[in-house]
Order: sequence, then C-alpha cells, then structure tokens
Amino acid sequence: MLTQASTSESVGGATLVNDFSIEVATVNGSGSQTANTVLMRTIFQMGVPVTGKNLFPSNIAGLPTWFQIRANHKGYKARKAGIDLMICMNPETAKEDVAKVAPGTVLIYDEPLKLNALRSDLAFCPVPFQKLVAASCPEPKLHKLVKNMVYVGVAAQMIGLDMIEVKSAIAKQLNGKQKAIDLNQAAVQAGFDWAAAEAPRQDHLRIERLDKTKGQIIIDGNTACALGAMFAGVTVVAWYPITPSSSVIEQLIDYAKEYRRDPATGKLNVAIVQMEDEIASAGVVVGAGWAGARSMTATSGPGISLMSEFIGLGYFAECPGVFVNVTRMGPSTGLPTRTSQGDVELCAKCSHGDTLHICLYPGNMEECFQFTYQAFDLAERYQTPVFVVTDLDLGMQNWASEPFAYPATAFDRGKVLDEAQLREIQDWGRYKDVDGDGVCYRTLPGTPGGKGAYFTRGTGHNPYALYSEKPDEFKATVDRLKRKFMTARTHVPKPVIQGPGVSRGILAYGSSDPAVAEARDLLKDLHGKDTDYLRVRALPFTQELEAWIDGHEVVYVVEQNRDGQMAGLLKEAYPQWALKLRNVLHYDSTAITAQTIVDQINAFEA
Amino acid sequence: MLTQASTSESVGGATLVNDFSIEVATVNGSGSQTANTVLMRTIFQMGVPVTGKNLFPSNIAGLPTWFQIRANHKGYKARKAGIDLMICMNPETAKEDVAKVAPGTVLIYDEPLKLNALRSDLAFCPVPFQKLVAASCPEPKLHKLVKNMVYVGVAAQMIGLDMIEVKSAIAKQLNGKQKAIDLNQAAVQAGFDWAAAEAPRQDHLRIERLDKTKGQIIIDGNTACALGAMFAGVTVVAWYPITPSSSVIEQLIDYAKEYRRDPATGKLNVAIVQMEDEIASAGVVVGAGWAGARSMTATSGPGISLMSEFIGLGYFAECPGVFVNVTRMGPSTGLPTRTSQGDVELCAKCSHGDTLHICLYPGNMEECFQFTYQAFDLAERYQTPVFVVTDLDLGMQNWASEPFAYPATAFDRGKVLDEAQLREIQDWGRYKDVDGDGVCYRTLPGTPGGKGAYFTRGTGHNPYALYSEKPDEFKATVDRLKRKFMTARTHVPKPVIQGPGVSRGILAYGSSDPAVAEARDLLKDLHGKDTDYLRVRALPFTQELEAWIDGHEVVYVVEQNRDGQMAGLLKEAYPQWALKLRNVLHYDSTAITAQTIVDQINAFEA
Amino acid sequence: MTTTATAPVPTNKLGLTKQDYVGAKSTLCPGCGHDAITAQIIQAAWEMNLEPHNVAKLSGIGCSSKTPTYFMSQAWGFNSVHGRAAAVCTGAALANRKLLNIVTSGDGDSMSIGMGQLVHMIRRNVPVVYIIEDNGVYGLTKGQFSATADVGSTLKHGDVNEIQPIDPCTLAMELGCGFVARSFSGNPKQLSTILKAALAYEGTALIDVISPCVTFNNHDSSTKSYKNAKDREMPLQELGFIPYYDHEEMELADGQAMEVGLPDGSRLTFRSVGKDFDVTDRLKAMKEIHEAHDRGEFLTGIFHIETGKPVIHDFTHAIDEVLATIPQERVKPGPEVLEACMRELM
Amino acid sequence: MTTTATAPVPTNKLGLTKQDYVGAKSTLCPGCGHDAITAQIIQAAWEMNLEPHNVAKLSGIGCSSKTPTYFMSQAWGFNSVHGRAAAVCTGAALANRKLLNIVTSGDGDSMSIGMGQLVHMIRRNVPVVYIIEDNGVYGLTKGQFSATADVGSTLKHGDVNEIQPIDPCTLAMELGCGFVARSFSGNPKQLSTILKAALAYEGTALIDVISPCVTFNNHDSSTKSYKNAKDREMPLQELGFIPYYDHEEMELADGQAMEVGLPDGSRLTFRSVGKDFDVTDRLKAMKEIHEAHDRGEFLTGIFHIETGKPVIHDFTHAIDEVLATIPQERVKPGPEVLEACMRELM
Ligand SMILES: Cc1ncc(C[n+]2csc(CCOP(=O)(O)OP(=O)(O)O)c2C)c(N)n1
Ligand SMILES: Cc1ncc(C[n+]2csc(CCOP(=O)(O)OP(=O)(O)O)c2C)c(N)n1
Ligand code: SF4
Ligand code: SF4
Ligand SMILES: [Mg+2]
Ligand SMILES: [Mg+2]
Repeated sequence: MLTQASTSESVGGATLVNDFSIEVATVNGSGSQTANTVLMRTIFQMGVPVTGKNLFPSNIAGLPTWFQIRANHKGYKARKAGIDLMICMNPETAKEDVAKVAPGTVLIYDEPLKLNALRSDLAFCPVPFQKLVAASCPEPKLHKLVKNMVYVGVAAQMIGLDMIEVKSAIAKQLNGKQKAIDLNQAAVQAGFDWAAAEAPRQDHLRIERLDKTKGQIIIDGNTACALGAMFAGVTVVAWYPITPSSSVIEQLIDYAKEYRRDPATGKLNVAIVQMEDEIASAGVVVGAGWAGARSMTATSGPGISLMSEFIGLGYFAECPGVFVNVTRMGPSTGLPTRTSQGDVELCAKCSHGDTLHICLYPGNMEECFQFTYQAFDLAERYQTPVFVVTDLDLGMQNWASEPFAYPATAFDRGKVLDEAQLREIQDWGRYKDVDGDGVCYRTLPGTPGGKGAYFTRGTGHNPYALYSEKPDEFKATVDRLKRKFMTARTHVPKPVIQGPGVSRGILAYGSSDPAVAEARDLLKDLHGKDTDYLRVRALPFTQELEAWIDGHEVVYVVEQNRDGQMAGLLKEAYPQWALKLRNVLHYDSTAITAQTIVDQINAFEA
Repeated sequence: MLTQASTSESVGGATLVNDFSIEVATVNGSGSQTANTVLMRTIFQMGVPVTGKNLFPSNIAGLPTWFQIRANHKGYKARKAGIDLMICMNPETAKEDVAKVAPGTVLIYDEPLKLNALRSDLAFCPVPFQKLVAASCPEPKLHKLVKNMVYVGVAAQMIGLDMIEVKSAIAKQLNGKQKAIDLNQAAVQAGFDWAAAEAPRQDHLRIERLDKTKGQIIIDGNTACALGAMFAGVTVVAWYPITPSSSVIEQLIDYAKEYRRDPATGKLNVAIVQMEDEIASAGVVVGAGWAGARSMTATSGPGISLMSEFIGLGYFAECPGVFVNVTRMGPSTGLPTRTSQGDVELCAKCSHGDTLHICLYPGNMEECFQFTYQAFDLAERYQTPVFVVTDLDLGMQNWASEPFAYPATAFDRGKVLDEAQLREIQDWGRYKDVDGDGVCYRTLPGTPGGKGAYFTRGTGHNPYALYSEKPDEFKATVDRLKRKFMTARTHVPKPVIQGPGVSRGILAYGSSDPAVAEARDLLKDLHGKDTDYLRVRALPFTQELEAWIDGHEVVYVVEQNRDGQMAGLLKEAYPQWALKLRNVLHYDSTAITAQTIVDQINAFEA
Repeated sequence: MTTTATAPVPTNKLGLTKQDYVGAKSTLCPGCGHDAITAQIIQAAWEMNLEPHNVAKLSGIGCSSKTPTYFMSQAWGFNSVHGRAAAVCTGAALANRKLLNIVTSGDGDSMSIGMGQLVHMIRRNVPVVYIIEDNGVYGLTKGQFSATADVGSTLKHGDVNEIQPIDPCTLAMELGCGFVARSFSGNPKQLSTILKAALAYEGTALIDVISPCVTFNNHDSSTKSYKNAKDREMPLQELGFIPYYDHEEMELADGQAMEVGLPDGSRLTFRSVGKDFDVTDRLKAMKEIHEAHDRGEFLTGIFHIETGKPVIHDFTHAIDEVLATIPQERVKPGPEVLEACMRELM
Repeated sequence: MTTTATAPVPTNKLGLTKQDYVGAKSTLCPGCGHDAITAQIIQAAWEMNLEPHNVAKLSGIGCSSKTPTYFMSQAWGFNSVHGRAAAVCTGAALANRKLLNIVTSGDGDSMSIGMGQLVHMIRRNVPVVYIIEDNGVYGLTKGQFSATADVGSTLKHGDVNEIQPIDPCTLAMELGCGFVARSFSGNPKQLSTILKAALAYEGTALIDVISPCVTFNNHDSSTKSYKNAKDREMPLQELGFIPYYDHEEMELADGQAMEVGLPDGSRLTFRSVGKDFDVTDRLKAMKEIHEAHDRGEFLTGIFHIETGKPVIHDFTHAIDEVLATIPQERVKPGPEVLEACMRELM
C-alpha cells in the first residue's frame, strides 16, 4: 500500500520522464549485482540513455553497497547527487538512506524495516519481499538469491518499464542458464504483479521509450583497455592483482584465450604471468620490453609506488613498456574501491632523479580502448615506459558507448635495427642521436651477425652504451632524454577542444568529462555563462593546448584530487599563464558531479 | 728539473697567494686518500681557508679518481673550474688531465709518464717517484703505499707549505700509529728535499700563513647528520647501505657505541638494525615511530623510490619518522658517487595520492647537524615522515666549519597522551582535531588504563580511528592533513635572507650556497650587479619567502637538477609570481660553480 | 554453602572475561575460515592472561589481514601495507620490547609480496606470533591463486594451478625458525593449543593455518573462454551471493588422520603429528612433512621448537627497557660530549 | 705431414676462439674472487659452444653484478637494479625463449633485497644459470655484512656477525629448484664443470660460488669505538690501498676435503661431495649439507638435479616461437573479432 506523504508539496512536483535517478542500497555479497544490472539494462534496451555506478566496499560480504542508476534523455552520464527513487534493502544503512533523500522521494523497502516510521514526507512503498519470494520460488535455499529480483519487478511496474524488456535483460544477463533465468523472471513477475495490485500508480517518475541507445554497447573501462591491449598485439603481460585494476588483466586473459591462440598449435601468442608483487611485474615489463616484446602491466596507486625504481630504470635505460594505472583513492591503501585522479603527478614524474613520462588520459570507453592500443606504439617509438592513467570510475563502472572502431593503423615498432640494417651501418651506437629527435636506434637480444650486441645499464653511459662517469656525457644523456620527451609532443593524442570561443575556459581530463559536459549546459542554461572546453589527453602537453590557454582569460582546471595536480603541472610548464588557472576540485572518493563544477565556478565569479 | 714552458706568456702571470686550486689525479684503491687529506689539512692548519672535493668512481679499485683542493683567502668554498697545480699520478687519464689544464699550469707527474711530450706550454715538474720512495722506505711492499706521500712533499716545497705543519697533519691523520707516521713523514721529506734541490722556485702559487681557520673543524655532512641524530636521542635506526648515505649510519653507530651506552648496563640505548632492503627499513621506521620511538633511516634516491609506499602509509596513518636522503645523481642507478639535487620533487610529494611532506634542506655543516636534530621534533610534533634532504657534495666531501653549537632546546615529543591524561579526557579520538591545527592527540602502544587503545590503518578512517568508507569522512581526513602541513609553516626553519634590498633576487638551497655566495661577489665586482639572496631551508614554504619573492622583480632559482624542481614547486604554490622565476641549472653530476651561476644570469640579462 | 542461580561469568587471572578479548564484528564472509582462527586467538589470549594494553596486533592487507580488528579491541592494532607487517612489527618490537606481538597475515601477503620481509624477520628472530591464514587464494582481490595453492587445485573461475607451491612451514624451518607449526581452522582444539604454546615462545613463532576461503576456493566453475563469458556471469552472480558455509569441525588424536570436505568440494587429509614426533630434530621433521605432502597429506601440529635462541634484541645489544619512552636526559648527551666530538674534528 | 711453427689458436665447434668469449677489462680489485668466476664462465661458455648473440647476461647491482661486462662482449648485457635481475630475466625469457640466460648476482643482491624475486623465479622455474658470487659482504658499498655471513665472521671494521646465515643452496632445494650446486672461486676445475652442467640444464640452475672479497673481508681491524676513530683512519687508509691478493687455487677429488686460507686470514674447509652422493634425493642432500655446515665444512659440488621439470613456458602455455618478433598479422586480430566482441556487449 503506497502511503502518501502527509505534506502535499513533498510529492515531488512535475513528472520526470526519462530523467531521474534510482539508488539501490544493499549489503554486498547479497547478490544484488545481477538485479541492478537488469534494471539498468532494461532502461538501456528501452532506448533511454542510462549509466550505473556501483558504490561498493573494500570487502567481500556484509558491508553496505549502493548502486546508482541515472536515466537521462539528454545523455548526461555523470553522477548526479539527487535521488528520485530509493530502494532500501540494507537494514544497517536504512536509517541513513532514508534520512539523506529529499522530500517526496519514492521509497521502496522491505516491509519489516518499518521505514515509514522514520519520516513522514516520503512516498513510502513497503514490499513484503519474503512473502513474494516464497510464493514465486519453490526452493527455500534460493530465496535469498532471487529476493533482489523482486524489487526489480516492483520498480519496473512503478516507473513503467516494459516487462518484455526486463525479461530479455534477464536472459541476456544469465545467458542461457535456463534454470536461473526462469527463477529470476518469476521473481521479477511476482514483484511486478504485486506492485500492479498493491502499489497504486505514481506518475512522478516515468521511463518512456526512446531510440537513443540503438547499436550501443555497455562496457567498463578495464574491459576496453584489455581489448586495446589485445589488438595492440601485447606479447608479455606481468601483473599482480589490485583493485580496481585486476579486471584489466583478467579480461585480457579471457580475450586472449579466445582470440590470441595460435591456430596451428592452439597455444597462446601472448605470455601472461601473475607475479609475486608489483616490483617483479615492473621488472618483467622492463626486461621483456628490452628483449623486444610488447609488454604491459596494470595496477593502481600502491603498485605504482612500488614500481617507481623500475620505472626509473625503464626511463634511463630506455626500455619500452606500458603501465596502466587504474587510479583509486589514496594516499596509502586509502579507499581501494573508490575513485580518484590522485596519481597524476606520480605518473608524470615517477621515480627519483629528473624523470618525465608520457601519460595518456582516456576520457571515455573508446579512448580506454584506443589509448591502450596507442600506448604500445608510443612505448616502442620512444623506447620508454608509457602510462595509461584511468580511474575506478572509468575502469569498473558500466558505461554505454558507441561500438569501438577498428584500429586500422599498423603497429609502430620504433627504431629497431635487424641484422641486415646493422651490416649497412658503419658505426652504430645504441645511444647515438642520429636523427636529432632524441630517439636512438636499438637492437634486440638474439639478433645474429655479431654487430648488434650492446650493454644496457641504469648507470651512466655514453652513446656507445659504454659505462661512463664523465660529467659531459652524463649531461648529454639526460638532455637527450628531455629532447626525446619533447619530440613525443607531436605523437601523443591532441586535446579535445569545444566551445563557442569565449574567454572563459574549462580544462579537464579523464573521467571528469561527462560532468564537465553537463556543467557547461547548466552554466549556459541556468546562469547564462558560455564556456570553452579543453580536455587534456596526454603528457607531454601539446602545442594546441598552449594556443588554447593563451587564448583564454580564465581557465578552470577541473580535477578529482586535493592538490590540483594537473594544474600544478600546467603552472610549472607555463608560468606565463599560471595566474589564469583556477582549481575546481572534487576529492571525497565519489565521482565528480556537474553541480560541483557549476558551484565552484560560480563561487569564483561571485 | 722544472722545464720552463716555451711560450713566455704561458707562465701564468701574477702570483696567486692563498687563492688557487690543486688537482690530484690518481687511481682509486692506490691509497691517495691520506696524501690528499694531509695536503688539504696542512693548508687548513696554516690558517688558510680550504676545501677538498673527491671526485671518485662507483668502484673499489682501479678507476680514475680526482681530488680537488681549493685554497681561498676570502673563504670561498665552492668548486672552481680552473686548475693551477696539477698532479698526475694516473697513467690512464694522464693524457686528458694534461689536455684539460690552462697554459702555464704547474704540472707535477711521475717522470716515466713523459707528459712533457704532450704539450709545450706548461710548467712541467717530472718527479722520479720510484727512486725517491726506494730511498726513503726500507720495506718494498710498502712502496706503493707511501708513494703518494712523496708528491705531498714536492707540492709542499713548491707552494711554500711549512713542513712542521705537514708532519703534524700526518700525525693527526694517522693518529698514534707511529710506524705509519714515520714512514709517511719520511716519504714527504724525501719529496720535499728533492724539490728543494731539483725543482727550482716557482713564485706563481704561494700559500702564506693566515689566521682564518682558527678553532674550526673539518667534517663531512654525513658525520654532521649522525651527530644531529645522536643528540636528538634517536632510539630506533633501520637502514640499508647505499652510497652516498651509508656513512650517516656508520658514523652514528660509532658515536652511539661511545656516547649512547647505558652507564649501568653498558648496553646501547638505541637499536640500530641493518635491514634486508629499503622497504623494510621504511617499515621499521614507521612501526617504531608508531610505537613511540624516535626512528630514522638514511638512504639515497633509489631507496626513496622503494620506500614510497611506506612513506605514504606514514603520511596517512600519521606515524613519525625521519628520512635522510643524501641525494646522488639519478635517474635510476645513475652516478652513485656524484652529486645532484634531483630528488626535491620526489621527497616533497613522495607516494601515490595527494601527499605533502615536510622537507629540510641543510646548506652547510651546522645545518646538517641542526636540521637532523630538529627533524625528530618536527616528525613527532606533526606525526608524519620528515625528510632531511642533503646531497653527496654536502654529505661526503670535507668542509671546514665553525664548531657546532649545542642544541639547548628540549625535545618536542608532540601530542602524546599518557594514562593519567587519558583518564581526564571524556571522549578521546585518535584523529580528532581538538586544537584546530590539524594535529591530533596520539597514544603509545603499551599505555595502561584501557582507554588509549586505537586501531591504526592505511585505509579510510574517522576521527575515532574506526574504518570508514564515508566520502565526507575521507575528505575531512585529507583536508585535515593539508591543514596540518600548513601549520608546520610556523615551525620549520625560516629562509636565510641576505642582500642590499634590490630588485634582482637569487633563490637557492642546500649545497648551492657556497657557489651563490661567490657568484654574488663576482656579479657585483666584475659586472656591477647587486643581488639579494634567499636560501630556502624547508617545505612547507614560509611567509618570509612569500614576502621576499613578492618584493623582487626577477628571481633566479639556482638548482642542481635538470628540470628546475624547486622552481616547479614555487610556481605551483605561487602562480602569481611564476613569471618572475628564472631557472639557473647545473646537472652534469659535478658540484655547481659560481661561474656557472654568473654566466647564466648574465645570459638572461644580455 | 549456598549456590546462586546464575553462574558467574568466568574470568582469567587478570579478572578479565573472554568478552574482554573480542573485537569488532567481523565483516568477512559467513563461514570464512579466518573467523574460526580469530575465535581461537581470542580463546588463547584469554587463557594465557594477555594484558590487552601490552599487545600489538599487526597485519598487512587482505581478508586475513583484516582480522586484528576482530579480536582484542583493547590492544593496539596496525593494519599496515600489503606484505610488510613483518617490517612494521620489527619496528614496534625494537621501540617497545615489552609488547607481545601478534601478526595475522595471508598466504598472498606472506608468501608472495611479503616473502623478503618474512624471511628476514625469521632470520632476526623477532619476537612475534606470526599466523598465516592460508587459503591458497587471494581472497580480498576476488580469488587469484597464491603461492601456496597446490598443483591441480582449481578456482571458482576454473583455473587450475600448475606451479609448485611453497610450504611456509618447511621454508621457515629451513631458515632456522625456532617455533613452527601447522593447523586447520576447522580444528579449534589443536589450533588453540598451538596458539598458547606460540604465545609462550620467546622468538618468532610461525603458524600456518589452513583456512578455507568459502567464496573463491570452489569448483563451481565453467569454461572461461570469452565465447562463453556470459556463462561466467552466472557463477559470477552466484559469486555475488555469498552462501553461509557451515564450518565442519574436527578433532584429531595424535598421529591420527582425517579427511575433511572443504567448501570447494575438494577433500583434504589432515594428519596430526604423533607423540613420537621429535620437535627438536629440524631436518627429520622437514623430511616427514615433505613426505607427507607427497602422500597428499597435510601434516599438522607443532613441527619444531628450539628454545634459547638469541632474538633481535640480543643482536642490537640495546638495553632491556622500553626505548620509546626513555627520558631525554638519558638519550641526549651533554654539551661536553659535543665539545669532545668537535675537538676530535679540529 | 708437415708441422707449422706456430700452433693454431684453438677454436670451438662454432669456430670461435676463447678470446671471442671475453669481455671488457675488469675493474674489480686485483685478486677478487669474482674475476676468477668470470674466467670460468668464459671457459665454460666457450667449451659449451654458446652462440654469443643468443646469450643474455643479466645482473643486479654490486661488484658481482658488474661481471657481465667482463665476459662475452658479443652477448646482450643488462646491469639492472639491485636485487631484481630475476624479474628482468623472467621478462627477457618470456619475450625470447631462445635466449640462454646467465645471471650473475651477489649474496646481498640475491639473499637480501632480491630474496622475494629469487624465490619466485625458482618457483616458476625460469630457464637461467643463476650464479651467486658469495663473499658474505656487501663489497660495492664497502663491506657491510650480508645474509650469508657466518656467525662469528668478522669484517675489516671489526664487526662480528651474530645472526644466523641463509644458505642459498638448501633454500633453493627447499623451494624445489631443479639444479643446485656450490663451488669455490679458487677451484676452477670444479667450477667450470658445474657451470657446463648448469648451461646444459633446461630450468633454473642455481650455483652458489664462495668468492672471497679481498678488500673488505679481512681481519685487519681495530676497535671501532669513536674514541679511537682516528685509529680507524689507519686501516681505512690502508683500505684505500688495495693490495694484490694472490688467489690460492685448489683441486678436490670427490669426497675429499681441503682447508683453504682466505684473504681475511680465516680458514675455510671445503669438501666436495663424494661419488656416492645422490643428486636425486633432495631431502637427504639438504640434510647432508646442513650437517656438514654444522661441522664447519662447506660442502661443494652438484647437490641436486631434477630433469624434466616443467618450466615457466609450460605455465604460460605460450607458443614455442620468439614472442618478441611474431609479425603483426599473427597477434593483431582482425576487424571481425572486434565486431564479435562488440556484439557480445550490446
Ligand atoms: C601493494 C599492493 N598490491 C596489491 C594489493 C591488493 N591486494 C589486497 S589483498 C591482496 C591479497 C590477499 O591475499 P591473502 O594475503 O592470501 O589474504 P586473503 O584475502 O586470502 O585472506 C592483494 C593482492 C594491495 N593492497 N597492495
Ligand atoms: C635500491 C638500492 N639499494 C642499495 C644500493 C646500494 N648497493 C649497491 S651494491 C649493494 C650490495 C652489494 O653486495 P653484493 O650483492 O653481495 O655484491 P658484492 O659487491 O659483494 O659482490 C648495495 C647495497 C643500490 N644500488 N640500490
Ligand atoms: S573472500 Fe574468502 S577469505 Fe575473504 S572473507 Fe570471504 S571467505 Fe574469507
Ligand atoms: S670490494 Fe671485494 S667484492 Fe668488490 S671488487 Fe673488491 S674484492 Fe671484489
Ligand atoms: Mg589467501
Ligand atoms: Mg657480496
């Protein structure tokens, strides 16, 4: 029985069609994953743009989890603070969950929790889950398992989801496992029927068919990175599990087993090894890159800290390697299952001494795929470690995306000399800057002919790779390394630039993109503020970025870290424009919202 | 026989009294250490300011080593490029050594090397070392050992050193070992007598008595740090050997055995453990600091890279600990026996996530002592890792210095609650910011009474040290950590400011100080340019620094690294002044010279 | 005499009830072996009359490393970084030798990333009861193999381990560890007995406790080929749901063997060492453990005890007092000492 | 037949002279044991007809880790970072399984900072001849104790080691290493024989070679109390002078023992394992080595050989070819594969 909230104004005014947020509060380990995915998928199948964010604990079972679903006809994908439909399944957090919602919010909950006693200004919908489950599912031991499907049914009925789509979403999700499909579909139906009978209409929140998701995929960034690596022909992978990066490699393993098998032998043409720690993983990446493989690892903050020494070796001895950092909230172990952009400076200058690293910052699923693919080209072209810096929000959340375009470009294996070429060369030196671009010619161990052997070391060396402690030779080496880094300016992804061409600019990167897009509309529509937008996609900074900053009076640098790390790099690189930069920061471990950006920009301009 | 150089102008014009440089080229492992120290000490004992720099290889025996002695009546201590007296004992480098000196340079060498065949414009002094050694030393097996003492005698005679002082320097150096003293003194005498008879006067280079070294000591920075730690009452030391930091701990061990013994038991009141690596060393420092000890380690770049993860834990879990980084030339293994200021940014922001660390930058021997002492107060006051950042030039070279003043201040053990205090407090929370300065009250394991126990973790926590994944609680924690860091602005050493108050400023830190002092005189005397000077001594930057930069139009930031790391930190902190900053950089692994600074500043102003 | 109706809550020598030794509520999966170990730590600590305020409970990162939160809330806890509890514990021990140190770790934490630190903690004989809660997988990162996984063992995802395992016990014995034992989380009686003996030991006591992961160590797997990835969703979704696993308990007489069913459906044979087992003959014991393993048996019990071994404090030659709190006047030499040092350098 | 006046320079099967296997001039101290090992590596490589261009010679950091520069200048060298050559070597092996890998390391490099990586390289059975040039000290950092220093051994500065040493050989055997041996840099015949056997082995072959540090492992010490610090200057300055140490060579018949004088004046007894020694009985061999050590003897020779063990390539299930150079068309799936993947995700 839907108990109407006493105060009338509390029944959230106008109807929200295809533009509202659902939050489901459960306990982790209770199996709500599938239920929530089905709910999200159904909306997706109905052609309505939708994103889902899983706010999960660093724990396997028993701690609070929240799943946020945002449907938005305009296609806004960022997290939004407000909740319009709340589903409370977790007794532990029910009190807080009820307390945090706005008046008029529709609240679906497990009847025995008696949440209607806590507030009077919500649209309560108590559901007798136990009863419904018992009725719909014969086997008691499976009751807990399907219980969550019931709220999917209830919600589906209340917001007008098409049961056909709900059921096909279940089928898709449980792909072929008929028994599971039947059980879950029955549970959904039970919830739906109960709601139809017991929960009187609410017109506040509606999902109505659109055709805005046609042909799209739903994917997470880690899977996209895995695909990028597979198509880049990665041949050596060394890793150590760490949230939120593990699934990059686990997905890669799955893909490789399917698509990287040698037809002749059935064996894999990629070697993937779980190492004993991140130090060893980095060592394998450096060693394999040195020996000519396309090597990679994936990790997160603590792993990068541990890899620092080896990354410095890769930089100075000039060994290619791809390092994917799916950033989580630090410092230290921090919040392993929450998102952050807090490793920007660490990756940019990782290791002791003067070091500068090529970094790529994907901002969406296509770029997670493309940039991981491209990282291997850059690593081999510049004979150096290359970072692909994503974060938990990109890496582990579900995103709708256009399907990926096939990377047509041929691999760039860089300047590698084979036996024949060596024979031509009179006086080869491993570290001789023949082309003046700072990039030298290397050979691979195993190259026959007796001319290509050289000695690699992390200590001082001269152009002929001989040990050297000579000051002038050392300076020449580090100067060349900087020249090499600067050469990469022309090869890394250029920034994405949008806007009418006004004096007010917003600069952001990575997972902040959706929030910025939405914020720019809000600034324009609600506050009459036009903005230009530049999304940084790589280090070193490119000439386009320079021109853009130069052309703006004020540049708001949006980041998901405390210290404004990207702004720091910009101020260091461009002192002449340092004064233009304003920090717009979000770092509470949740994904940034458009409103956060709008509020901070308005505050600056107040 | 001193063969005069053919061209007359080549006989270096005016006489240089107490203002010239000597370089001795030997093979490492040939025992020249003592000879060179005696030479330097003698000049010191004659009251003439002198510094010695040992340019040694990362090797134990058989590679080239150069020892540079600079005597300067004005007391300039920086390295100076030109050589006035060259002593060639190393056949391997003789050619280069002869080639690099200016016309007119006096050249002492081993006769069989026939170096006079290489150039005609030097004042050659071939010495029959073998003959002289044989005559002066009965035991053939010791010939090699005392051979070097002979050139001391020759040089002494030629530049007018007092043999009484030479011999007392030998006695001092070999402290009591009579046989060794006799042998070496005989060898010196042999060289002296030979020169008196065979090597006709040269008046070009003279040492004449002054009284400018009265009461001074000769010490290296690592020994000074060791003394600082001992007087700071360090109780737990964990380390892993690495050049150039090892002698910090090795000296500390020696001092502790003498002065940190418990009178009653004869046991040590400090525990010093050589660990299996730097990661473990950092772990011990964090664990011991957590348990209430004054803990420390000393390492260099590669060690800091490896310690990164633990340093982040110390920062986030708020455990005190002192980390001495005697910086060497990186990246990677780089040049382990050469100097650099290349770890400034690494130490300032060590570890993943948003981290900011207190750093101290000693610029001389007294400060190596004082700052290491003070680092323990700061670490315990702010419950965080504190870096003492020196370098090989400060740490391992010989410096004349005024004796150290006794640190009168009592230890600051910070906010630690004992049983009695806990009894008074109603509602204690380990991470509650009671005083609003970001610094909370801690307790030490073992505190009785049952009220002080708390749980320390590198994961998210609330003011009561309970595990928390709540976004607002996490943000509150990292905001407080930043507040705490800013509070330290008032406790860290203020910058040293000098100058007439002009618009041209020079900003430097650490071992660049002597070169800057000399450069300022050169700029004034030779180029008529007045300069102000600020020497940064710590992070966080203090208000005095802000006022000073604000008050200058141009600020030359002098650093011994490639990327202008300190300038980068300044630009990030003070975008409003970023445009004023100009990089004056030296990074070829040698110590910076005054001329380098003068040239680069003149170039900017040309 | 008169009898009261309600039996008084039993207390130990310190007058503390067992309740005084518990910690926060566990957030591990229902039925996780680690919780069974926690229960025995509480039991042993209570029976051994440990003063909570003198206990340091440390760990790395992992499900097993979370357990210090779940016992002795009145003790000092430190959940540090992955694999390095040994080093942090060494620091705490040096700072305050009066602390009784308990480290709970996992097979991933200790046998992979933490190997170097563990080996050298043993070598220095740091006083600590070091418990490896050994489930053969990385639990907290959702079920990858660890270095103790036996050849042929299978994970939820169906992966089969082919790499030879490392036995923490024989490794520790090879390194000269003075107290080495193995038990099973399902054998509370033996486990608490071993724990009490370990708490009484003066140096490094290493205990490997087989502790099944009910969530990731099970065979309910299907092909992982990407073609059938959606199949994988099914177990994954069941994986999302953590069933309550009833922990089968057992008790073994000396020398007796028993086969136990693990949550993963596999069977494991435990044999407790016999009365005749010589805990002083290290090499013989190692041989027997290896041979049992080759027979497919997990030998349990106390394998080796060597008393009177010098500990880390003997190597540092530091005073017997707590270094952390010696007063300034005893650790800050006077001006005359500085003067003497300066004179040396003139 | 006619005889020529000058004997032809002997060549191996590849037609290469021994000179073709030498490297740059050593910069180690005259008489350093490591140089004697380098000489035998050259000898064995030549005799075994190694193709220089297919050899990867890797190391960490240390005097011992410098040695790859001193042999086979036509091979690919990698002087990496301290203690991690095992990981770098694993990477190289995965990238190009045709390479023959030789790692030279030190006791500090392998038994301290590199312990974790070494243990797991052994566990994965990475194909490599891994040589620990074992002098019980950190040579390059001027003489601190390493984890293999025997209890009671003394350093130049006079420090006495009190902590139990780690034996790389028994440790490796405990971990299941398939080829384990020990020799002495002063026993060229035995060393080259062992090296040749190791070069023929298909997995991880670990050789611990006792290799005296002539500079820092000697007793010429005096009190280190600061009061007498200036005394210390004396040895320090002599330390500054590196005497040439004539390397005492020996040869041992099977089972025979011989006492050798080391540069530090101490005497070390080497006993080569007898004919009867069973290299297939790992546990028995470990026992004998430990017992010999307790007798104060250094057992030398090949301790254990187990052939046919699966190597890392068996665990990765990768193709037998060189992964580094497979052409793009074989490792970059076509557009249809991407489409299939996309369809899965719709
Ligand atoms: C430096 C670092 N690398 C990786 C991780 C991720 N991580 C957390 S727990 C864990 C392994 C846990 O396995 P185990 O020690 O066996 O404990 P269990 O969960 O099985 O009890 C890993 C790899 C981390 N926290 N830190
Ligand atoms: C990360 C790191 N820590 C410390 C050092 C300093 N270091 C160089 S060599 C060495 C030890 C060498 O000892 P060993 O491996 O036994 O080689 P040896 O010189 O005795 O042959 C150390 C500690 C380093 N280079 N890198
Ligand atoms: S995942 Fe495994 S180890 Fe972790 S709590 Fe659950 S059952 Fe225990
Ligand atoms: S110091 Fe020792 S190990 Fe190093 S080269 Fe000299 S003798 Fe060899
Ligand atoms: Mg485990
Ligand atoms: Mg060594």
